[in-house]
Amino acid sequence: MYLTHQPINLAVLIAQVSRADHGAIATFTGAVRDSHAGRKVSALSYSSYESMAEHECAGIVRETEAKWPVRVALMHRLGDLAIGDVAVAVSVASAHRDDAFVACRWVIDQVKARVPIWKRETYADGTVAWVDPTAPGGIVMSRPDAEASRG
Amino acid sequence: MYLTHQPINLAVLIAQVSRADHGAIATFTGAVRDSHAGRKVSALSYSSYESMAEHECAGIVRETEAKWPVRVALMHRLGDLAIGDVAVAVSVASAHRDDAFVACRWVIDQVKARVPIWKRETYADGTVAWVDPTAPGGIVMSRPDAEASRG
Amino acid sequence: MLLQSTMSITVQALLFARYAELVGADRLTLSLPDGVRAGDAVSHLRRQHQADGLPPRVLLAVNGRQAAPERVLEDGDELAILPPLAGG
Amino acid sequence: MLLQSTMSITVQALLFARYAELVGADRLTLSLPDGVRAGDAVSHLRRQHQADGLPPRVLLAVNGRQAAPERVLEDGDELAILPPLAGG
Repeated sequence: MYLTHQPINLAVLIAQVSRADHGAIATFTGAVRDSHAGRKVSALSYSSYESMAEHECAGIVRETEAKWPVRVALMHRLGDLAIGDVAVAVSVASAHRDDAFVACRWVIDQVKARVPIWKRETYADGTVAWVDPTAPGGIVMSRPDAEASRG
Repeated sequence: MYLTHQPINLAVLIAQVSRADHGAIATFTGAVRDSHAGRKVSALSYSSYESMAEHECAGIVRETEAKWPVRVALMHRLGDLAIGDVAVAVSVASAHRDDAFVACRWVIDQVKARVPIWKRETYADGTVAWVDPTAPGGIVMSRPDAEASRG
Repeated sequence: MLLQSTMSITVQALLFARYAELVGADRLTLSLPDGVRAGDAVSHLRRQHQADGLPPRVLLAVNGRQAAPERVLEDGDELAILPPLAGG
Repeated sequence: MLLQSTMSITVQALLFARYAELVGADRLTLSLPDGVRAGDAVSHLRRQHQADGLPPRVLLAVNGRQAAPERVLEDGDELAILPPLAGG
Protein backbone atom coordinates (compact mmCIF):
# COMPACT_ATOMS: atom_id res chain seq x y z
CA MET A 1 0.00 0.00 0.00
CA TYR A 2 1.56 3.25 -1.17
CA LEU A 3 -1.45 5.53 -0.69
CA THR A 4 -2.83 6.62 2.64
CA HIS A 5 -5.48 8.94 3.99
CA GLN A 6 -3.59 9.18 7.29
CA PRO A 7 -0.63 11.42 8.18
CA ILE A 8 2.64 9.95 6.88
CA ASN A 9 4.97 8.72 9.60
CA LEU A 10 8.50 9.33 8.33
CA ALA A 11 10.12 7.25 11.07
CA VAL A 12 8.12 4.22 9.99
CA LEU A 13 9.10 4.79 6.35
CA ILE A 14 12.78 5.05 7.19
CA ALA A 15 12.62 1.99 9.46
CA GLN A 16 11.10 0.10 6.52
CA VAL A 17 14.28 0.49 4.43
CA SER A 18 16.91 0.48 7.17
CA ARG A 19 19.19 -2.53 7.22
CA ALA A 20 22.48 -3.17 8.95
CA ASP A 21 24.32 -3.21 5.62
CA HIS A 22 22.59 -0.11 4.20
CA GLY A 23 24.18 2.82 5.98
CA ALA A 24 23.14 5.65 3.65
CA ILE A 25 19.52 6.75 3.59
CA ALA A 26 18.23 9.57 1.39
CA THR A 27 14.72 10.74 2.16
CA PHE A 28 12.51 13.20 0.34
CA THR A 29 9.37 14.74 1.75
CA GLY A 30 7.04 17.03 -0.12
CA ALA A 31 4.91 19.17 2.16
CA VAL A 32 1.98 21.42 1.37
CA ARG A 33 3.17 24.98 0.71
CA ASP A 34 1.25 28.07 1.75
CA SER A 35 1.33 29.62 -1.70
CA HIS A 36 1.16 28.49 -5.31
CA ALA A 37 0.93 30.30 -8.62
CA GLY A 38 1.15 33.57 -6.72
CA ARG A 39 -1.92 32.79 -4.61
CA LYS A 40 -2.19 32.14 -0.90
CA VAL A 41 -3.27 28.53 -0.39
CA SER A 42 -5.69 27.89 2.47
CA ALA A 43 -6.68 24.25 1.85
CA LEU A 44 -5.62 21.41 -0.36
CA SER A 45 -7.02 18.05 -1.36
CA TYR A 46 -5.45 15.11 -3.24
CA SER A 47 -7.53 12.60 -5.19
CA SER A 48 -6.38 9.57 -7.12
CA TYR A 49 -7.27 6.71 -9.43
CA GLU A 50 -6.27 4.50 -6.56
CA SER A 51 -5.96 1.05 -8.13
CA MET A 52 -3.77 2.39 -10.94
CA ALA A 53 -1.80 4.61 -8.56
CA GLU A 54 -0.97 1.66 -6.30
CA HIS A 55 0.12 -0.33 -9.36
CA GLU A 56 2.33 2.51 -10.63
CA CYS A 57 3.92 3.05 -7.21
CA ALA A 58 4.70 -0.66 -6.92
CA GLY A 59 6.25 -0.52 -10.39
CA ILE A 60 8.41 2.48 -9.50
CA VAL A 61 9.68 0.75 -6.35
CA ARG A 62 10.38 -2.49 -8.22
CA GLU A 63 12.17 -0.72 -11.08
CA THR A 64 14.26 1.40 -8.71
CA GLU A 65 15.38 -1.63 -6.74
CA ALA A 66 16.33 -3.30 -10.04
CA LYS A 67 18.31 -0.28 -11.32
CA TRP A 68 20.30 0.39 -8.12
CA PRO A 69 21.36 -1.69 -5.09
CA VAL A 70 18.82 0.06 -2.86
CA ARG A 71 15.72 -0.49 -0.79
CA VAL A 72 12.83 1.91 -1.40
CA ALA A 73 9.86 3.01 0.69
CA LEU A 74 7.22 5.32 -0.77
CA MET A 75 4.02 6.82 0.57
CA HIS A 76 1.61 9.39 -0.91
CA ARG A 77 -1.17 10.92 1.10
CA LEU A 78 -4.70 11.50 -0.23
CA GLY A 79 -7.67 13.54 0.98
CA ASP A 80 -7.68 16.89 2.74
CA LEU A 81 -4.31 18.24 3.86
CA ALA A 82 -3.30 21.30 5.84
CA ILE A 83 -0.40 23.66 5.09
CA GLY A 84 2.81 21.94 6.18
CA ASP A 85 1.39 18.41 6.01
CA VAL A 86 3.60 15.88 4.24
CA ALA A 87 1.96 14.88 0.95
CA VAL A 88 4.60 12.47 -0.32
CA ALA A 89 7.61 10.77 1.23
CA VAL A 90 10.33 8.63 -0.34
CA SER A 91 13.07 6.90 1.59
CA VAL A 92 15.93 5.08 -0.14
CA ALA A 93 18.59 3.08 1.69
CA SER A 94 21.82 1.87 0.17
CA ALA A 95 25.32 0.90 1.17
CA HIS A 96 26.58 4.13 -0.41
CA ARG A 97 25.22 7.64 -0.56
CA ASP A 98 25.60 8.11 -4.32
CA ASP A 99 23.06 5.40 -5.06
CA ALA A 100 20.76 6.55 -2.27
CA PHE A 101 20.62 10.14 -3.56
CA VAL A 102 20.29 9.28 -7.26
CA ALA A 103 17.62 6.63 -6.67
CA CYS A 104 15.64 8.84 -4.27
CA ARG A 105 15.58 11.61 -6.83
CA TRP A 106 14.51 9.18 -9.54
CA VAL A 107 11.63 7.85 -7.44
CA ILE A 108 10.11 11.26 -6.75
CA ASP A 109 10.48 12.27 -10.41
CA GLN A 110 8.75 9.05 -11.47
CA VAL A 111 5.95 9.57 -8.95
CA LYS A 112 5.26 12.98 -10.43
CA ALA A 113 5.39 11.62 -13.99
CA ARG A 114 3.44 8.36 -13.66
CA VAL A 115 1.16 8.15 -10.65
CA PRO A 116 -2.45 9.26 -11.27
CA ILE A 117 -2.94 11.74 -8.44
CA TRP A 118 -4.56 15.18 -8.66
CA LYS A 119 -4.42 18.22 -6.46
CA ARG A 120 -7.22 20.70 -5.79
CA GLU A 121 -6.20 23.97 -4.14
CA THR A 122 -8.49 26.37 -2.30
CA TYR A 123 -7.11 29.89 -2.02
CA ALA A 124 -7.50 32.49 0.70
CA ASP A 125 -9.84 34.50 -1.59
CA GLY A 126 -12.22 31.51 -1.81
CA THR A 127 -11.37 30.54 -5.40
CA VAL A 128 -10.53 26.95 -6.22
CA ALA A 129 -8.18 25.51 -8.85
CA TRP A 130 -6.85 22.21 -10.12
CA VAL A 131 -3.09 22.01 -10.24
CA ASP A 132 -2.03 21.32 -13.83
CA PRO A 133 1.71 21.38 -14.57
CA THR A 134 0.89 21.52 -18.31
CA ALA A 135 -1.24 24.68 -18.02
CA PRO A 136 0.10 28.24 -18.27
CA GLY A 137 0.61 29.34 -14.67
CA GLY A 138 0.35 25.77 -13.40
CA ILE A 139 -3.32 25.83 -12.48
CA VAL A 140 -6.76 25.66 -14.10
CA MET A 141 -9.53 27.39 -12.20
CA SER A 142 -12.32 25.19 -10.99
CA ARG A 143 -15.79 26.10 -12.31
CA PRO A 144 -18.12 23.45 -10.92
CA ASP A 145 -21.14 25.82 -10.89
CA ALA A 146 -20.61 27.13 -14.41
CA GLU A 147 -20.23 23.59 -15.75
CA ALA A 148 -23.20 22.23 -13.83
CA SER A 149 -25.47 25.03 -15.11
CA ARG A 150 -24.65 24.11 -18.72
CA GLY A 151 -26.35 20.73 -18.61
CA MET B 1 25.61 23.07 18.12
CA TYR B 2 26.17 20.53 15.35
CA LEU B 3 27.79 17.79 17.43
CA THR B 4 25.99 15.63 19.94
CA HIS B 5 26.70 12.65 22.16
CA GLN B 6 22.98 11.82 22.22
CA PRO B 7 20.95 9.89 19.62
CA ILE B 8 19.97 12.13 16.69
CA ASN B 9 16.27 12.91 16.50
CA LEU B 10 15.44 13.19 12.82
CA ALA B 11 11.98 14.66 13.43
CA VAL B 12 13.53 17.54 15.36
CA LEU B 13 16.05 18.14 12.57
CA ILE B 14 13.35 18.21 9.90
CA ALA B 15 11.13 20.48 12.01
CA GLN B 16 14.09 22.85 12.29
CA VAL B 17 14.12 23.51 8.53
CA SER B 18 10.40 23.19 7.76
CA ARG B 19 8.64 26.36 6.77
CA ALA B 20 5.30 26.98 5.13
CA ASP B 21 6.98 28.20 1.93
CA HIS B 22 9.59 25.41 1.78
CA GLY B 23 7.68 22.36 0.56
CA ALA B 24 10.59 20.15 -0.54
CA ILE B 25 12.81 18.59 2.10
CA ALA B 26 15.74 16.30 1.27
CA THR B 27 17.23 14.47 4.20
CA PHE B 28 20.33 12.31 4.42
CA THR B 29 21.15 9.98 7.28
CA GLY B 30 24.31 7.97 7.61
CA ALA B 31 23.94 4.99 9.92
CA VAL B 32 26.55 2.63 11.30
CA ARG B 33 26.96 -0.37 9.00
CA ASP B 34 27.63 -3.88 10.24
CA SER B 35 30.64 -4.40 8.02
CA HIS B 36 33.53 -2.37 6.63
CA ALA B 37 36.63 -3.24 4.66
CA GLY B 38 35.43 -6.84 4.55
CA ARG B 39 35.29 -7.12 8.34
CA LYS B 40 32.29 -7.56 10.61
CA VAL B 41 31.95 -4.44 12.75
CA SER B 42 30.85 -4.96 16.35
CA ALA B 43 31.39 -1.50 17.85
CA LEU B 44 32.20 1.98 16.65
CA SER B 45 33.31 5.24 18.20
CA TYR B 46 33.52 8.76 16.78
CA SER B 47 35.90 11.38 18.18
CA SER B 48 36.40 14.96 17.11
CA TYR B 49 38.34 18.18 17.46
CA GLU B 50 35.12 19.65 18.70
CA SER B 51 35.72 23.40 18.60
CA MET B 52 37.02 23.22 15.02
CA ALA B 53 34.30 20.75 14.00
CA GLU B 54 31.56 23.07 15.27
CA HIS B 55 33.15 25.95 13.37
CA GLU B 56 33.38 23.94 10.14
CA CYS B 57 29.78 22.74 10.42
CA ALA B 58 28.56 26.29 10.96
CA GLY B 59 30.57 27.34 7.90
CA ILE B 60 29.07 24.58 5.75
CA VAL B 61 25.53 25.54 6.78
CA ARG B 62 26.19 29.23 6.16
CA GLU B 63 27.80 28.60 2.76
CA THR B 64 25.01 26.26 1.66
CA GLU B 65 22.32 28.76 2.58
CA ALA B 66 24.25 31.39 0.58
CA LYS B 67 24.65 29.17 -2.51
CA TRP B 68 21.03 27.96 -2.70
CA PRO B 69 17.64 29.25 -1.47
CA VAL B 70 17.49 26.61 1.25
CA ARG B 71 17.42 26.08 4.98
CA VAL B 72 19.89 23.55 6.37
CA ALA B 73 20.00 21.48 9.56
CA LEU B 74 23.00 19.30 10.34
CA MET B 75 23.90 17.03 13.23
CA HIS B 76 26.82 14.63 13.76
CA ARG B 77 26.96 12.21 16.63
CA LEU B 78 30.10 11.49 18.67
CA GLY B 79 31.05 8.78 21.15
CA ASP B 80 30.12 5.11 21.12
CA LEU B 81 27.53 4.04 18.56
CA ALA B 82 25.81 0.73 17.90
CA ILE B 83 25.16 -0.85 14.49
CA GLY B 84 22.22 0.97 12.90
CA ASP B 85 22.63 4.14 14.94
CA VAL B 86 22.47 7.36 12.95
CA ALA B 87 25.93 8.96 12.89
CA VAL B 88 25.14 12.00 10.75
CA ALA B 89 21.95 13.62 9.55
CA VAL B 90 21.41 16.50 7.11
CA SER B 91 18.05 18.03 6.32
CA VAL B 92 17.61 20.66 3.61
CA ALA B 93 14.35 22.45 2.91
CA SER B 94 13.61 24.49 -0.18
CA ALA B 95 10.70 25.67 -2.26
CA HIS B 96 11.78 23.23 -4.98
CA ARG B 97 13.19 19.73 -4.90
CA ASP B 98 16.13 20.37 -7.23
CA ASP B 99 17.73 22.77 -4.79
CA ALA B 100 16.90 20.56 -1.82
CA PHE B 101 18.57 17.49 -3.36
CA VAL B 102 21.65 19.27 -4.70
CA ALA B 103 22.26 21.22 -1.50
CA CYS B 104 21.72 18.18 0.73
CA ARG B 105 24.26 16.24 -1.27
CA TRP B 106 26.72 19.13 -1.09
CA VAL B 107 26.39 19.39 2.68
CA ILE B 108 27.17 15.73 3.34
CA ASP B 109 30.11 15.82 0.91
CA GLN B 110 31.47 18.92 2.68
CA VAL B 111 31.04 17.32 6.09
CA LYS B 112 33.16 14.39 4.99
CA ALA B 113 35.78 16.67 3.45
CA ARG B 114 36.12 19.38 6.11
CA VAL B 115 34.88 18.41 9.55
CA PRO B 116 37.56 16.98 11.87
CA ILE B 117 35.89 13.77 13.02
CA TRP B 118 37.47 10.33 13.30
CA LYS B 119 36.04 6.85 13.45
CA ARG B 120 37.41 3.89 15.40
CA GLU B 121 35.98 0.50 14.50
CA THR B 122 36.09 -2.64 16.63
CA TYR B 123 35.62 -5.85 14.67
CA ALA B 124 34.00 -9.12 15.66
CA ASP B 125 37.47 -10.75 15.88
CA GLY B 126 38.54 -8.22 18.52
CA THR B 127 40.84 -6.21 16.27
CA VAL B 128 40.52 -2.43 16.16
CA ALA B 129 41.16 0.01 13.31
CA TRP B 130 40.98 3.70 12.49
CA VAL B 131 38.96 4.49 9.41
CA ASP B 132 41.23 6.29 6.93
CA PRO B 133 39.77 7.01 3.48
CA THR B 134 43.29 7.76 2.23
CA ALA B 135 44.69 4.36 3.24
CA PRO B 136 44.68 1.25 1.03
CA GLY B 137 41.62 -0.70 2.14
CA GLY B 138 40.20 2.30 3.96
CA ILE B 139 41.48 1.44 7.42
CA VAL B 140 44.70 1.52 9.46
CA MET B 141 44.93 -1.07 12.22
CA SER B 142 45.16 0.27 15.72
CA ARG B 143 48.29 -0.75 17.65
CA PRO B 144 48.09 1.05 20.97
CA ASP B 145 50.09 -1.64 22.82
CA ALA B 146 52.85 -1.86 20.24
CA GLU B 147 53.25 1.89 20.20
CA ALA B 148 53.14 2.27 23.97
CA SER B 149 55.85 -0.38 24.43
CA ARG B 150 58.24 1.54 22.15
CA GLY B 151 58.67 4.48 24.50
CA MET C 1 -17.29 4.27 -38.64
CA LEU C 2 -18.43 3.77 -35.07
CA LEU C 3 -21.87 2.85 -36.38
CA GLN C 4 -20.75 0.19 -38.85
CA SER C 5 -20.65 -2.55 -36.26
CA THR C 6 -23.82 -4.29 -35.26
CA MET C 7 -22.41 -5.74 -32.02
CA SER C 8 -21.95 -3.41 -29.09
CA ILE C 9 -19.87 -3.52 -25.94
CA THR C 10 -20.29 -1.86 -22.57
CA VAL C 11 -17.40 0.16 -21.16
CA GLN C 12 -17.16 1.92 -17.82
CA ALA C 13 -15.66 5.38 -18.30
CA LEU C 14 -13.96 6.83 -15.23
CA LEU C 15 -13.41 10.56 -14.92
CA PHE C 16 -11.20 12.21 -12.33
CA ALA C 17 -10.53 15.57 -10.76
CA ARG C 18 -11.11 18.41 -13.24
CA TYR C 19 -12.53 16.09 -15.91
CA ALA C 20 -15.14 14.73 -13.49
CA GLU C 21 -16.05 18.34 -12.74
CA LEU C 22 -16.26 19.17 -16.48
CA VAL C 23 -18.47 16.22 -17.31
CA GLY C 24 -20.46 16.38 -14.10
CA ALA C 25 -19.89 12.70 -13.33
CA ASP C 26 -17.01 10.49 -12.26
CA ARG C 27 -18.37 7.31 -13.82
CA LEU C 28 -20.40 6.76 -17.00
CA THR C 29 -21.54 3.54 -18.61
CA LEU C 30 -20.94 3.75 -22.35
CA SER C 31 -22.46 1.52 -24.96
CA LEU C 32 -20.01 1.40 -27.85
CA PRO C 33 -19.65 -0.55 -31.10
CA ASP C 34 -17.53 -3.68 -31.04
CA GLY C 35 -13.94 -2.96 -32.06
CA VAL C 36 -14.03 0.60 -30.81
CA ARG C 37 -10.71 2.18 -29.90
CA ALA C 38 -10.05 4.05 -26.65
CA GLY C 39 -9.61 7.35 -28.50
CA ASP C 40 -12.96 6.86 -30.31
CA ALA C 41 -14.63 6.24 -26.95
CA VAL C 42 -13.39 9.62 -25.74
CA SER C 43 -14.76 11.29 -28.91
CA HIS C 44 -18.08 9.58 -28.26
CA LEU C 45 -18.04 10.89 -24.69
CA ARG C 46 -17.33 14.43 -25.94
CA ARG C 47 -20.32 14.37 -28.29
CA GLN C 48 -22.83 12.47 -26.19
CA HIS C 49 -22.12 13.77 -22.72
CA GLN C 50 -21.55 17.50 -23.15
CA ALA C 51 -17.87 16.78 -22.52
CA ASP C 52 -16.48 19.04 -25.22
CA GLY C 53 -14.42 20.73 -22.50
CA LEU C 54 -12.15 17.68 -22.54
CA PRO C 55 -8.93 18.61 -24.34
CA PRO C 56 -8.26 17.00 -27.75
CA ARG C 57 -5.50 14.81 -26.34
CA VAL C 58 -6.03 13.14 -22.98
CA LEU C 59 -4.08 10.58 -21.01
CA LEU C 60 -5.89 7.23 -21.04
CA ALA C 61 -5.77 4.04 -19.04
CA VAL C 62 -7.56 0.76 -19.68
CA ASN C 63 -8.16 -1.46 -16.67
CA GLY C 64 -5.71 0.55 -14.62
CA ARG C 65 -2.80 0.55 -17.09
CA GLN C 66 -1.79 3.42 -19.35
CA ALA C 67 -3.08 2.82 -22.85
CA ALA C 68 -2.69 4.42 -26.28
CA PRO C 69 -5.74 5.94 -28.05
CA GLU C 70 -5.42 3.10 -30.60
CA ARG C 71 -6.09 0.45 -27.97
CA VAL C 72 -9.13 -1.65 -28.96
CA LEU C 73 -11.62 -1.84 -26.11
CA GLU C 74 -13.33 -5.03 -24.99
CA ASP C 75 -16.66 -5.57 -23.32
CA GLY C 76 -16.41 -4.78 -19.60
CA ASP C 77 -13.25 -2.68 -19.90
CA GLU C 78 -12.69 0.21 -17.51
CA LEU C 79 -11.55 3.25 -19.49
CA ALA C 80 -10.01 5.99 -17.33
CA ILE C 81 -9.61 9.51 -18.69
CA LEU C 82 -6.83 11.16 -16.71
CA PRO C 83 -6.20 14.89 -16.30
CA PRO C 84 -2.55 16.00 -16.25
CA LEU C 85 -0.95 14.35 -13.23
CA ALA C 86 -0.21 16.51 -10.20
CA GLY C 87 1.02 14.12 -7.52
CA GLY C 88 4.04 14.60 -5.35
CA MET D 1 67.48 26.98 11.81
CA LEU D 2 65.12 26.22 14.64
CA LEU D 3 67.92 26.90 17.09
CA GLN D 4 69.02 30.27 15.71
CA SER D 5 66.45 32.22 17.65
CA THR D 6 67.10 33.12 21.23
CA MET D 7 63.45 33.85 22.06
CA SER D 8 61.13 30.91 22.50
CA ILE D 9 57.36 30.46 22.38
CA THR D 10 55.05 27.90 23.94
CA VAL D 11 52.61 26.04 21.71
CA GLN D 12 49.99 23.48 22.70
CA ALA D 13 50.07 20.58 20.26
CA LEU D 14 46.82 18.62 19.99
CA LEU D 15 46.80 15.08 18.66
CA PHE D 16 43.71 13.14 17.70
CA ALA D 17 42.57 9.61 17.02
CA ARG D 18 45.34 7.50 15.47
CA TYR D 19 47.95 10.22 15.92
CA ALA D 20 47.22 10.46 19.64
CA GLU D 21 47.63 6.70 19.77
CA LEU D 22 50.94 6.88 17.86
CA VAL D 23 52.42 9.58 20.05
CA GLY D 24 50.89 8.23 23.27
CA ALA D 25 49.40 11.62 24.19
CA ASP D 26 46.61 13.86 22.98
CA ARG D 27 48.17 17.10 24.19
CA LEU D 28 51.81 18.18 24.42
CA THR D 29 53.28 21.51 25.43
CA LEU D 30 56.07 22.43 23.02
CA SER D 31 58.73 25.03 23.60
CA LEU D 32 59.76 26.31 20.17
CA PRO D 33 61.94 29.10 18.80
CA ASP D 34 60.27 32.37 17.94
CA GLY D 35 59.24 32.53 14.28
CA VAL D 36 58.78 28.78 13.99
CA ARG D 37 56.42 27.54 11.30
CA ALA D 38 53.64 24.97 11.85
CA GLY D 39 55.41 22.39 9.65
CA ASP D 40 58.66 22.85 11.63
CA ALA D 41 56.74 22.25 14.85
CA VAL D 42 55.57 18.91 13.50
CA SER D 43 59.17 17.98 12.57
CA HIS D 44 60.21 18.91 16.11
CA LEU D 45 57.44 16.70 17.49
CA ARG D 46 58.59 13.78 15.32
CA ARG D 47 62.15 14.03 16.60
CA GLN D 48 61.55 14.88 20.24
CA HIS D 49 58.49 12.79 21.02
CA GLN D 50 59.07 9.47 19.28
CA ALA D 51 56.41 10.54 16.79
CA ASP D 52 58.21 9.36 13.66
CA GLY D 53 55.09 7.33 12.88
CA LEU D 54 53.42 10.58 11.84
CA PRO D 55 53.27 10.67 8.05
CA PRO D 56 55.45 13.24 6.24
CA ARG D 57 52.43 15.35 5.30
CA VAL D 58 49.73 15.94 7.85
CA LEU D 59 46.66 18.15 7.98
CA LEU D 60 47.20 21.06 10.36
CA ALA D 61 45.02 23.56 12.15
CA VAL D 62 46.05 26.56 14.21
CA ASN D 63 43.59 27.77 16.82
CA GLY D 64 40.85 25.66 15.29
CA ARG D 65 41.26 26.79 11.66
CA GLN D 66 43.00 24.84 8.90
CA ALA D 67 46.51 26.16 8.38
CA ALA D 68 49.35 25.63 5.92
CA PRO D 69 52.70 24.24 7.11
CA GLU D 70 54.20 27.68 6.35
CA ARG D 71 52.02 29.35 8.95
CA VAL D 72 54.21 31.16 11.53
CA LEU D 73 53.21 30.19 15.06
CA GLU D 74 52.76 32.63 17.90
CA ASP D 75 53.14 32.18 21.59
CA GLY D 76 50.06 30.44 23.03
CA ASP D 77 48.86 29.03 19.71
CA GLU D 78 47.02 25.72 19.64
CA LEU D 79 48.47 23.54 16.87
CA ALA D 80 46.25 20.60 15.94
CA ILE D 81 47.65 17.68 13.95
CA LEU D 82 44.76 16.00 12.21
CA PRO D 83 44.61 12.45 10.87
CA PRO D 84 42.71 11.94 7.61
CA LEU D 85 39.10 12.91 8.26
CA ALA D 86 36.53 10.15 8.59
CA GLY D 87 33.30 11.84 9.61
CA GLY D 88 29.90 11.25 8.09
